Amino acid sequence: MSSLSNMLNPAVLFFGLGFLAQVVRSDLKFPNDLAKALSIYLLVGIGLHGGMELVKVDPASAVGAVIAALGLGFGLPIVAYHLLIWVVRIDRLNAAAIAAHYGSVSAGTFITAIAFLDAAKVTHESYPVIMLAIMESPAIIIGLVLANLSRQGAGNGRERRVSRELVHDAFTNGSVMLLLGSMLIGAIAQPTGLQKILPFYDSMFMGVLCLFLLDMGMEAARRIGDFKAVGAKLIGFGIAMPLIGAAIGLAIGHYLLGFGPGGALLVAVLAASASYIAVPPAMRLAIPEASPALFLTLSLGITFPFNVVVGIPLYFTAAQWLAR
Amino acid sequence: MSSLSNMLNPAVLFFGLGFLAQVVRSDLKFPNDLAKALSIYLLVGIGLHGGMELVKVDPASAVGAVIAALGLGFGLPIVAYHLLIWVVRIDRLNAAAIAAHYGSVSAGTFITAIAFLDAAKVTHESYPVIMLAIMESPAIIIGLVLANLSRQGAGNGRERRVSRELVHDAFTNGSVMLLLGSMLIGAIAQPTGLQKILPFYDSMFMGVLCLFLLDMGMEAARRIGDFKAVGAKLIGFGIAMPLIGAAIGLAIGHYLLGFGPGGALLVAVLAASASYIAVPPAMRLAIPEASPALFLTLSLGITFPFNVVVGIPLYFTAAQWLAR
Amino acid sequence: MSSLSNMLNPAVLFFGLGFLAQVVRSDLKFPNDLAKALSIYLLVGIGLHGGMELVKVDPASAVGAVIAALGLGFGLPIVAYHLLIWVVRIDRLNAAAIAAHYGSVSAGTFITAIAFLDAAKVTHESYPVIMLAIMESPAIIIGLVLANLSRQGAGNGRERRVSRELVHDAFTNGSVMLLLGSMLIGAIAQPTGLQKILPFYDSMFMGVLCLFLLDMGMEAARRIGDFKAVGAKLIGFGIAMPLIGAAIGLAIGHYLLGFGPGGALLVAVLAASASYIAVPPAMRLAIPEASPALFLTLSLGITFPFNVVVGIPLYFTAAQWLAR
Amino acid sequence: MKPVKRIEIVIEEVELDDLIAELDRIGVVGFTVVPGAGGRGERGVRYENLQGLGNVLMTIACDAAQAEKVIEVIRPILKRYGGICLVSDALWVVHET
Amino acid sequence: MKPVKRIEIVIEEVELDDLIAELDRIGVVGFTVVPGAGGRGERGVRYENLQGLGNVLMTIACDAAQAEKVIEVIRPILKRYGGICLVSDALWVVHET
Amino acid sequence: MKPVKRIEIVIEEVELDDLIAELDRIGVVGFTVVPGAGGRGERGVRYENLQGLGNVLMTIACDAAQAEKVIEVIRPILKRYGGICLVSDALWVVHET
Ligand SMILES: Nc1ncnc2c1ncn2[C@@H]1O[C@H](COP(=O)(O)O)[C@@H](O)[C@H]1O
Ligand SMILES: Nc1ncnc2c1ncn2[C@@H]1O[C@H](COP(=O)(O)O)[C@@H](O)[C@H]1O
Ligand SMILES: Nc1ncnc2c1ncn2[C@@H]1O[C@H](COP(=O)(O)O)[C@@H](O)[C@H]1O
Ligand code: NA
Ligand code: NA
Ligand code: NA
Repeated sequence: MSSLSNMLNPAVLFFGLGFLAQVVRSDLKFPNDLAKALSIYLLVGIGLHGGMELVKVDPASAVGAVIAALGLGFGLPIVAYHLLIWVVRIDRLNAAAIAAHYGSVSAGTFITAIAFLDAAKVTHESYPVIMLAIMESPAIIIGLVLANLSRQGAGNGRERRVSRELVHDAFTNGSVMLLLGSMLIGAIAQPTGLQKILPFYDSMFMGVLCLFLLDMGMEAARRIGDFKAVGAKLIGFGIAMPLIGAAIGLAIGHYLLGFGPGGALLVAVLAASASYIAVPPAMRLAIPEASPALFLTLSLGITFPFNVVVGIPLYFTAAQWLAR
Repeated sequence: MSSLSNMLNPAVLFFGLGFLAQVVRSDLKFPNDLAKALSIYLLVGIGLHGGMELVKVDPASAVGAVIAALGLGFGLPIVAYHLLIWVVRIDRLNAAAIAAHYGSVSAGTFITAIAFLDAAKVTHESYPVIMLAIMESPAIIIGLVLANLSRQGAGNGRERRVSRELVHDAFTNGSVMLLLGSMLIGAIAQPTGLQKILPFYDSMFMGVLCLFLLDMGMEAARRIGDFKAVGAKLIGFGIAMPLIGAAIGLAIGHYLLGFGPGGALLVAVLAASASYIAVPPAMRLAIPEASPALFLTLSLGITFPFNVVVGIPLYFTAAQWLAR
Repeated sequence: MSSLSNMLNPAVLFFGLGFLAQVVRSDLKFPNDLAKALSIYLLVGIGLHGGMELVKVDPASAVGAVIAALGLGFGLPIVAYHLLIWVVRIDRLNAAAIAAHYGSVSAGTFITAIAFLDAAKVTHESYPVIMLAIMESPAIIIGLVLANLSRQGAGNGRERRVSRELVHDAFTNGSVMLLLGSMLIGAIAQPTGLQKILPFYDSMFMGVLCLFLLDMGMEAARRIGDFKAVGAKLIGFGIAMPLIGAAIGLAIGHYLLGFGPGGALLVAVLAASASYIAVPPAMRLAIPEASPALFLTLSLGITFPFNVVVGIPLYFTAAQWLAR
Repeated sequence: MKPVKRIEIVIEEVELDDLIAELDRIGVVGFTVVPGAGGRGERGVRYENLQGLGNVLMTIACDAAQAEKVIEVIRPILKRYGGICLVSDALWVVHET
Repeated sequence: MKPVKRIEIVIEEVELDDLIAELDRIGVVGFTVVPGAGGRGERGVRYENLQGLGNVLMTIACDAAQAEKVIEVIRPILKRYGGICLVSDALWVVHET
Repeated sequence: MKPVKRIEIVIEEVELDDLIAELDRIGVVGFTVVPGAGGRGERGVRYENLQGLGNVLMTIACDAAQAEKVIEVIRPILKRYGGICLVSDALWVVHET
């Protein structure tokens, strides 16, 4: 499936529409609570489906995926951190904050990849959705650690309390609860009951994704104003890092986990995407010295659009090539 | 259908998920307007269905249900009031406020009971939904009367104006308007038009219920903090009163109205459930001396979870036993 | 299809329910963000469908509709303006503000007309939806021009900047972006992808329209308080103007564009309806001397209800008569 | 600029209509209301909820004489339902219509 | 703590961009905006709605000189569209960045 | 009416829990919070968003002694995360419970 035909995927087109609306300074407003509602719906929907798929496979076989997810969650931020310090050459605290974003994942990008596979009628393994849930948390911990290292010491009492809070949040944040929770529900709930609720989470899913991406497009375009502040080198990082992540993800998905092109694409997307919901507030609290203009612009304004428009079809081509 | 399998009903599991999220202090936020939107949707959906069912039956046959609803609406608060004063031994004003909640109904519990019957593939009579609409109002009036009695006198001019307002609200509050209104629409609207809108209110219904219960679970868990303030005896009341109500409701549903187990369960749930949307604000205005921490914790934190998790399957077992 | 059976269209009945709820001063609240969400959904839905239909027809054949739309958009406000000044005899600035509303369109009325045709199982041409998108803008420009004429001069620097802003907004306002954007997406998106999102925009559409009209009914009833301020003559205008517009619309739809009764009805509704979302804020900024109590009451409180309840079936009868 | 009293009131959403009725009675026309507020006080925590038991924040600018009347009507409401009322001085940038 | 002027403005949502443009022109950087406000005044009742004709509440802390400029730019807006502007004194707990 | 300090704080939504924890520590019970605020300052523009990086507006009425303590705890927060804190005088219409 060519990159062009990906751009003709309605989800991607709605992302473009939102982006355009913002660029032409349209007064189009997307209620903030609607965006929250849509992301709750999408997380629950993806979780339920994942759970229903997972019960069909033997748990042992999931262990590999879990280990891979942890490896990526802890490894990627460290890769990103050193790239930022030695190649991009920015200060350690901004580097730590940005790195945490790239260690974590973007559920929106993941779901768009699934939409891509659906449109291309390509099947995929069911494990990546567990990996999605697992990879939300570790990066936040790494971010904290990197920050405390470069600050040497976790600071005074108040700051230590904040750090403890953040470790707690890393594992209990809304996205994690909704994903794991609805995966569990999808796995254990009585089939008759599940049948009753599926129409809501099935038939509407792709349509809701379009509205969500409409809003994401507007959000992405809002960051353009900060491009100058971000600078060419960091913008380059925002495109290079997903490519590096995707390469690692593809390798793990294909060789280590033995997934087909569908599953490999999803692992690549997990590794390539940067969090824009769970991690930003955590890093804002953990590393106030870091500039939100930098990490939000990179994750929302550059990496997210790159993955949605160019990355997904690119990684998929690579995944197919590997699968030859 | 066993109580366990009820707990495996997705709706109940999502209630549990919301409860858990709050207990572990997750930062999961459920937009308040989303909760309002979902409850509007659920009331309209239940009303439309009720109305479409009701036109099929002969109106005269509904008279019994209407009378029963009024009886329960006026009778239950008086039962609750005396229990609270003579057994639980709390002051008259808090007793009046709490009693009003138990005389009214919880649409959320009612709909969860319908989800339970659907999952169990059990049919039910169509009258209970009229009873749901009718039972919203009387309890508020009784609450006002009990309060004025125990205060002897309706107080000064401003307070009398407030009381008049409340009687007006008792019959025009949002839930009543939506329920009765969409019942009427379901009854008189042209079939071709109804067919066009049903997919929205049919296929999504149970899925929306799950999201609504997710939020209700969070709301319920928020009340835990007030358990100590409520005290063991009142908490006991919050479990005993629904059992008493259910017993009365089952008797009326089975013997008086001659309903099958499905219909009898719904009448039991109407009698057993406590209002958490329409009555709290009314009682807050009518009886400011009463503590919201008490009536909200009882209705949202104890009786609602009890009915949803334990009550519904329990009452249904009893209903089946009666129907033998 | 008789006017009565139109009143039994669920959409119209829900409009009536909202109207009633407000009249009896029910405490029913419709979250503002929900109203915004529903109108986003409806615009995207209507746009997607329009786009999918339009690709099937030859572009050249659309030219007539586009020209007609521009003619109506620029012509109707001028008709309305002179009626208001010479017959109703109100001041020029209020006249300009009101005229702009009647030159533009009401998507809500348009969609209700489509619901009417669906229920009556009458087909319609696909061009009117382009006309809907086109007619949002011109009236705003005319309103500005008329205002500046009667003020002689566009005023000081700030006011000129505001005017420039408004011309920009006229072509980039949210409704226009969503309509044109989703029309384009419906036209160019890959079919497999569109199939995935259609259930959301198809099956839910009429049900969502009902909730939207429930809110519109409440909005309409809120304006009643201003009827006295508006006065009998202006109220008369609020009913006469849609009739004039409808007549012109029918003529254009039937004779110029050669549409069947379905298409002719939609053109009539475009001409007869008054904007209540895009134009009011524009006129508020452009002509602060004009009273929102006047233009909002006319468009929301009089013309919208008139079209939804009486106008649509009336215009359709006329359209059928023409088609004999 | 005209010196005025700036009155700031926090009460529960459900009491708002009642308060506005009182303001009408004493002839106070102007006020601004910010809905959806939360807070904490003697009666515990309040947050926006389905029951309308969250707070609203009302601001009233008026002359000293009217301020007296407002305080008179707000006091029993605060006593009955809780909430707060703060009064301070401000200058009103007059806008003649 | 540094003494500042606390300026509180209530205008319609649709006028906000215009006001911010004016603030940019006179070099006022800092402000806080609370959306979704309702209210009542000479021009009748306002509440949040689809048309963006509800109110927003803007608070500006600045020195006396800037306050003069703000008042200058807000006056014509209030005259044209209505709304209010209250000015009072406050102490700013300075935060050096 | 009792003279009090009126403290007005604007911080990011994500810092609210932290601030409340501090208020608990110094024994400040009462406060009102208005969520969903936007604004602009030294750190650029803020608006309500999915990330909770919009602003909240907190108002605290308390006596001078407590005000001192509040300022003490808010200063490091402002230094760390930005935001503003304004202090002014007001009269509290006392409501005995
Ligand atoms: N000292 C205070 N400062 C600011 N707001 C307060 C204060 N005390 C109470 N409030 C507000 O008033 C509401 C009701 O207060 P209370 O009646 O004391 O529970 C609280 O939810 C707060 O929003
Ligand atoms: N005296 C007042 N006190 C507080 N707010 C006011 C006052 N007068 C007007 N307002 C606010 O300013 C808006 C416009 O006022 P006006 O232009 O007088 O209609 C109203 O909707 C209120 O929100
Ligand atoms: N001078 C000011 N007046 C009013 N609000 C301000 C001012 N400066 C900053 N703020 C508010 O405080 C937030 C953070 O400010 P800052 O830390 O300077 O970026 C801004 O988003 C505004 O909401
Ligand atoms: Na990643
Ligand atoms: Na009950
Ligand atoms: Na028109």
